[in-house]
Amino acid sequence: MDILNALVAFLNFVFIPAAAYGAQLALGALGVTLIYGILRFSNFAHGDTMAFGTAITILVTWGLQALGISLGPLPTALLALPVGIAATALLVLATDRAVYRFYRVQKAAPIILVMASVGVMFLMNGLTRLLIGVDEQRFADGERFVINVRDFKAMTGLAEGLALKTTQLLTLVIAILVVWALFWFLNRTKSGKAMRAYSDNEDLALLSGIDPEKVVRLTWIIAAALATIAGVLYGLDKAFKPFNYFQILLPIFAAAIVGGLGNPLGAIAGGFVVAFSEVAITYPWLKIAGYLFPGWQPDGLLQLLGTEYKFAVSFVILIVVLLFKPTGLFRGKSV
Amino acid sequence: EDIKLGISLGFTGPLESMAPAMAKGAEMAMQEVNDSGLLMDGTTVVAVQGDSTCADAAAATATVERLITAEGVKGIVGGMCSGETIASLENVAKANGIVMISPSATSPALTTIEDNGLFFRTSPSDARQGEVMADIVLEKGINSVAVTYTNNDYGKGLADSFQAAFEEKGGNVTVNSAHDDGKADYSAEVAALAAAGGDALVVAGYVDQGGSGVVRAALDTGAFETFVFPDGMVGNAVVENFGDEIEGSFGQNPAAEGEGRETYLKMAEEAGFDGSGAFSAEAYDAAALILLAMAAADSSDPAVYKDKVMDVANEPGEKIMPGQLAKALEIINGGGDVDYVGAAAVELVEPGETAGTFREVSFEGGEMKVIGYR
Amino acid sequence: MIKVEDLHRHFGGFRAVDGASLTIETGSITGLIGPNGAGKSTLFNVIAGVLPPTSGRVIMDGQDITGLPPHQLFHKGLLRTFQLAHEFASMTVRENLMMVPGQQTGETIWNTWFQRGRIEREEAELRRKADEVLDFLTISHLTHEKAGNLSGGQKKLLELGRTMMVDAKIVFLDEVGAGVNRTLLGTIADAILRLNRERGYTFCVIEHDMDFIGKLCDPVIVMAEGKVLAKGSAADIMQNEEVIEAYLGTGLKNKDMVGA
Amino acid sequence: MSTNRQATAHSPWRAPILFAALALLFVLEGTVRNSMFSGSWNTSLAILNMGLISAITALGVNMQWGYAGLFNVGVVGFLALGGLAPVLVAMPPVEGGWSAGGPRVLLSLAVGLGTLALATQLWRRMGKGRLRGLAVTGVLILGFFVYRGLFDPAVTAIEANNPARHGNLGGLGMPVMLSWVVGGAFAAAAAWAVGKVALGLRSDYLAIATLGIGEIIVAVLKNEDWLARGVKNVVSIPRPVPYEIDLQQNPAFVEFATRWGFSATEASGIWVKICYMSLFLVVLLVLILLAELALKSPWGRMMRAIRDNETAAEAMGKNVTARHLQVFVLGSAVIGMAGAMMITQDGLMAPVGYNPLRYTFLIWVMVIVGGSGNNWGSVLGAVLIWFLWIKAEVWGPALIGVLTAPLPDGGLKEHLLDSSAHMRFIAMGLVLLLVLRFAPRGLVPEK
Amino acid sequence: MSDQDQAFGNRGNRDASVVNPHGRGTIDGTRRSGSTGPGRAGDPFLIGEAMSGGYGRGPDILHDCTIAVEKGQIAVIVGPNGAGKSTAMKAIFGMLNLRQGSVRLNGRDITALNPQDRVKAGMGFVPQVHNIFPSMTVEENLEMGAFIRNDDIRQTLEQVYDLFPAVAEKRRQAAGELSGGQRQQVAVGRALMTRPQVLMLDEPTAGVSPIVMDELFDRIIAIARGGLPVLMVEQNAQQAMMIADKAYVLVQGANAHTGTGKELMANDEVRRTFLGG
Ligand SMILES: Nc1ncnc2c1ncn2[C@@H]1O[C@H](COP(=O)(O)OP(=O)(O)OP(=O)(O)O)[C@@H](O)[C@H]1O
Ligand SMILES: Nc1ncnc2c1ncn2[C@@H]1O[C@H](COP(=O)(O)OP(=O)(O)OP(=O)(O)O)[C@@H](O)[C@H]1O
Ligand SMILES: [Mg+2]
Ligand SMILES: [Mg+2]
Repeated sequence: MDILNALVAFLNFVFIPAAAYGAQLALGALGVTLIYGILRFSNFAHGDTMAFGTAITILVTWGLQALGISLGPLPTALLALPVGIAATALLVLATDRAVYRFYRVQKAAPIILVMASVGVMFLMNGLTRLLIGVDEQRFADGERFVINVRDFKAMTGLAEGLALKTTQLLTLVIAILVVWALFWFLNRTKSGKAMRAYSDNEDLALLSGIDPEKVVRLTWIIAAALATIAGVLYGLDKAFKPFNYFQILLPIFAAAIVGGLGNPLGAIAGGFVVAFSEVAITYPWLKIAGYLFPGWQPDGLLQLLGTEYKFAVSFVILIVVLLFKPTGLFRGKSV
Repeated sequence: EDIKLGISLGFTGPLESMAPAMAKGAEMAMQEVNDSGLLMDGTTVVAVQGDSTCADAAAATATVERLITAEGVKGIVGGMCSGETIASLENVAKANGIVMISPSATSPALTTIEDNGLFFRTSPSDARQGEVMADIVLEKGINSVAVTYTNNDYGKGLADSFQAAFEEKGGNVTVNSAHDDGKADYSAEVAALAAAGGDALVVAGYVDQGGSGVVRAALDTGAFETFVFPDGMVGNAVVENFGDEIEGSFGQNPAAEGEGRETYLKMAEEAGFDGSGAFSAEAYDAAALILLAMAAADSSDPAVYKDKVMDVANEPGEKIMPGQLAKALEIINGGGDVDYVGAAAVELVEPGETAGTFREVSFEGGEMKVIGYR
Repeated sequence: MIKVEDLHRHFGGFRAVDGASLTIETGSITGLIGPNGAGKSTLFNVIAGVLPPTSGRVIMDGQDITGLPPHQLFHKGLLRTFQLAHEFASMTVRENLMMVPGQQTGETIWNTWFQRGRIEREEAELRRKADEVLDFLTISHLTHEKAGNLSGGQKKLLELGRTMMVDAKIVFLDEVGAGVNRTLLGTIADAILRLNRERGYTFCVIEHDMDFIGKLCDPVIVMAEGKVLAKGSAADIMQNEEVIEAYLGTGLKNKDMVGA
Repeated sequence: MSTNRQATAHSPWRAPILFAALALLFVLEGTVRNSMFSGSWNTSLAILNMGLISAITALGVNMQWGYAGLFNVGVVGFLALGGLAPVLVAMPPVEGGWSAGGPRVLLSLAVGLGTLALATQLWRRMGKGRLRGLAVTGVLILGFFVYRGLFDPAVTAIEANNPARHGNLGGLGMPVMLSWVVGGAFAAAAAWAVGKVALGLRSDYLAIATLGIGEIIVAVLKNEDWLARGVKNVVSIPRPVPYEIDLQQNPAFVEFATRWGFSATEASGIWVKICYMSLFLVVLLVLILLAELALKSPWGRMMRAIRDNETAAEAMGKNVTARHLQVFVLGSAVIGMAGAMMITQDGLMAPVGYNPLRYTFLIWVMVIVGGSGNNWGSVLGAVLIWFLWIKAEVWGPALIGVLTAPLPDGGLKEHLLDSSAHMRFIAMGLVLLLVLRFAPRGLVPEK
Repeated sequence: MSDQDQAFGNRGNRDASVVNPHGRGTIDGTRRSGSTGPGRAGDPFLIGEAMSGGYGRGPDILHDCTIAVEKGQIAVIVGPNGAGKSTAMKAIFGMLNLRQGSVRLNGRDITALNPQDRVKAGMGFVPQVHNIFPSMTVEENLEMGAFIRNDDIRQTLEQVYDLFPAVAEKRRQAAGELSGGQRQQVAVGRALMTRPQVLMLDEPTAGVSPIVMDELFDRIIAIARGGLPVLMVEQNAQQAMMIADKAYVLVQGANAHTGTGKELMANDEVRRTFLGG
């Protein structure tokens, strides 16, 4: 029995990738959930907002790289991030002004806002492509690994290697920081409470002297920041390609719903549930079983289901979880 | 007289990043012909683009319908993905008797489809490449591989034919599983591949799609160090993406001896685009074939020139490389025979698809090196 | 008619209903009063099948109905109104009434295609009945108004009207009086009395307006902190020291400042 | 409450005028040839036919959303499931496919379903406690292994049967129109299963369940080769209408065409499309008739009541969960039917094509733009949006051509012209936003 | 439960996954304030004079309706359901577009101000429905009442808790979980937190038990006598009339009777038709 190797294999192929992916989903879901919670609609344009923010950040990163500015072991993109956030914030504020505000004033049925966000999604989709094209772009630099497989093996002498990428670590750390900050902001600061109050009862918020437009602006700015951060981290870890940012919308929504829409903690939990169930259920346990029970030679891969069903699996798990825990992982704002 | 040629590719949708370089390739062939002024006494060719979306059969059909019935194109370079190609072929092209030459639809279904002699393709059949790839892998002394394929007819067909050939020749495929393009994350796929093990990973995907994603994740987790790349993966992008990380990996893509593809790459560079993108060369060939067939038939009527496509593509005749379209037209106008080889080694076999010669490449020192042809 | 046996309903650690036992006699108009948060609405919701009880039983006519869903209770003749009116806002007042009766032929989708004639006849009958009810409630001028446009009191009347579309056995009324003009409340009280006398409905009424309770109810049950505190005639209850202390109070303390 | 505000009476002419305008668009597309329109009846009718199929899909979604407020984000799955029907019903049987493992596959599926049924029964019947959990888990695990034990070899055998051309079970060789009903039944069955689990619980379960079922169905179609060849696609699905080639070779038809001043090729295309159009129109009109009959009767009143206020409807004796299940199943059946019709028209089953953007979101856009809750609105929205979606391919780049005309030649202009394909998205987005802006409750709002 | 049903009362989209069902407002929060003008000589502290107007583009609800309250006094509005009492309150608070008439506060004409700015100008309002933040705790609800204040609010908070001990017990609980009467208490508490210059209450005692109602009236009297004018709508007309310095009977959006509470109680016809006595 070789527990160490089994553990390392598990960490390397299941735990670390799933955790990083989960954090990426969580950051995306956080933005979706925030808009949902405060502006009361599901924003389908979020994926493309992420893409736009990332595209701007990439352009700035290239500029910085050309100037020879770098952050040492960390990716230069982190330096460009504030610019990306600012540009994205401007864009979403402009969108709000041009599109959503009208329906807010009209008090149109919320589904109209959802559909308007689909329209905005199409627009941003095209805009990003006009801006940076449809190709894959890479902009990661700095140290790629905190620890890589070869070094790890040399260091420990184990048969299995362990890799931890800078971007993975960065994603996890930032995700935790951002969630903490958002939580603190919403529950402890006056502006945060104003946002929650607005979300609960718009008229009464107004009657308490809260300026609704300010709340809306703040929400969009935070959402833009979340989207850009999520998009850039995802792009750093994988690669940037506008089309993928649309595709990631689906797991993001799944994560947000599972965690309980409108609940920041839920978004985090949802992200990890989706990520871990995708990786763990479809993981062939053959190798790990081989370490744990050296004598056993099964002929299959000990894989519960093929990876082609990974997304389906995560949905089934979600539904089962919800069936047995009907309030959701965290109580979301729903009927 | 102006002749219109349709280019129906997925400019939006899952393979949107491949489409522009393909369209550029096709247009380059037309430009070359126009510049020569030799096609049917100086007839010029105009390209009309249509967006087939790759994924949506209905939209593709509508696009091709427009190209044919409204724009009046005399032939079509396209479609891009097999499903969409079949739909537009069956419902529109056949009904209107228009020739379609697809640069990238590789489904075996297209081999057997009732096409009235209207459909051709310049990409090699999956079966042939699978065989070639199996040979190459075995010759490298690798007996056990894992296979991942992009979950469409191209990937699936290639992976299956490779597995069949490889196992027949004594190799062992530890796992043969799909990855979907455009997904957010490939950790699960790579974890499964790694668990199954193998000395190398065969990636039957697209370089600017999930294929790269899988390779990335496999490298990062140290799951595989050697990769085998078929045509969808061989391009400059793979070098740009992975540099010397894929040291020792190898692959193959269709190209004939005689530097057809090298020439093409150079021409593309001069025209300002990346000719090494997947199926860009094949698109150039598709357009060239249509035009040469027209010249040979001395007619732009598809019902007439469709019978000439095989003639100009195959022996006997003078071998035609990329950039030599003017020469080919001269020969044809002079009553001679040509054998179009082009950038992707076009050699059409019944019922109108390329048999394909492949060049073998390997990745060393962060560069792609051509090792040989087979 | 209704017997509640040692009913508990807890929210987390909080015992909203904490071992309440009571009976509602057939043919009575039973009042249910108690301080805010005493658990009256919660008790209602448990009886009406909206909330599942933590423990305890509800028995109707000797039959255990604990935890049955509301729509089944409806068919057993148990109806309820809501503390905040639950009208079907986008439907007309008449439609609000016509949708009430169960087992309509036209509510089966199959029949809407193949039983047009029968549906027509049933509809005519329903329309007649609805108009009758509207007359009874003196709101027939609102027949074609959208229910969402009614004022608060009119909505309450409509709620009451719905219970008259079918032969209810027992009707639970949750604060019909809150926010209703006192003159109109008189009309409602009359309507309730008539239903009770003429149609033999049993009522259970939650209300904070003691005039209303006094005029209508016998007996009156007082709840406090999830338990039954007292039961008796309205007059007795209003003299009960405990009830006065917990619920009724002794009137304005600052009377001297009034009109100063 | 102010959402009623814009419900102010609409002219009764509104719908007819809009439909006339839409018809005019198609006539223009068929007759006028300029940079906006193609001037080809073939194109025009092709767009119309797909628009009609979209209309039927939208009708199904509208039943679920407009009548009952059920949010189905798995439209793509039900469409795809419906699309399976033509393959299984109309394709000729595959030689050797059935004998290779057909019965075993069916048996294993029965075992799988039986296991689930047994597990649910156990869960219901047994008292709470650890024993119940153990028993149910045991049954599930055992069932899973028996199922896989039967299923895997059967599938391997079937897929090994001439994989390049077949490798699947094949169909029954029955008339393809029959598959439209079967497609509806498939989707209905799936909807019933989903609804049983997710309806009546917290409402966002339905969203996630439908999102999931959509993904699952498409994944199954992609990966279960024995069923419909997976990503290798099934082609040449029989048609219910004549083939153009046959018409072109039919002298009577050629003569007929020339009499009308069309070339045989053109006329054959038009004729085939008119045939399809008639079939689709009949289905659409029958569905609308049934839907309107139901909607304008006590059933419809009950549905509106439930949508208005579930709590009150429940208290008024309406079984909300059962009604929701009913409309959900009916709506899904209609969607499934549309899916089968679409595959019939395409003549091709290509599961890779089922992506949610096109088959879920776009359908939703159609329903909302048309006016949710209104059947005619859905039809109008569907045909219009589909028309625009197709025309955006041309209009988008045209737009950018106009916009960039004043720019000086150079890198920027070239870049923009090069990326003009993406104007398709921008144009679509603009159209959507404009419609929503000027008719937020839809073009033909619910009365 | 009820708050959500209300907000979504009229459409099928009750599905929480698409849209958050919490209260969408009815007020246009984007409206900008106009400028204020001078008041008129001899004005009461707050007066809505000759107001006419309705909701959106609908018909007029108010017809030449006048409501006023003096410093240190209590003014009560009564009338049948649907008479326009709440509408009049909203009109005074700027939540309605007035077609005619003006609103003046403390010697200034504030007709053009938007509701937010009226809050800042010192007006406090408890609406009839939707008057709490359901998912925020009781304490947070009260804090939101003090949103525009920058001073220490702890003392006021304690005062409110003293006034409503039942609510004090539940200060960490979400307000949406409270019983009907408890919510009402939170709502009034919220308005008191504002420390307004004038307090407007729409049926503050609906659904509260008699003992709490008495407490509440006591408190209102105390507040008024402390100099803070109170304008309220009441259906518990008899008690309300006892404490009213000025009472208005509204019928169909117009002033039908005006007088002191005692005068109106003495008027038989008024008592029978409107006060239910
Ligand atoms: N969902 C819930 N979660 C937690 N506590 C709750 C919930 N619903 C009610 N409660 C608590 O249960 C108690 C009883 O509430 P209930 O609504 O039954 O009171 P009530 O007697 O109807 O009062 P009122 O006369 O004010 O309407 C209250 O203290 C309330 O705070
Ligand atoms: N948001 C609104 N839009 C349109 N009409 C409204 C709106 N709110 C109220 N109304 C109408 O205005 C009239 C007056 O309503 P209001 O709420 O002012 O009555 P009220 O006197 O407060 O009645 P109650 O005692 O029942 O609260 C009613 O006819 C009502 O239907
Ligand atoms: Mg209550
Ligand atoms: Mg009112």
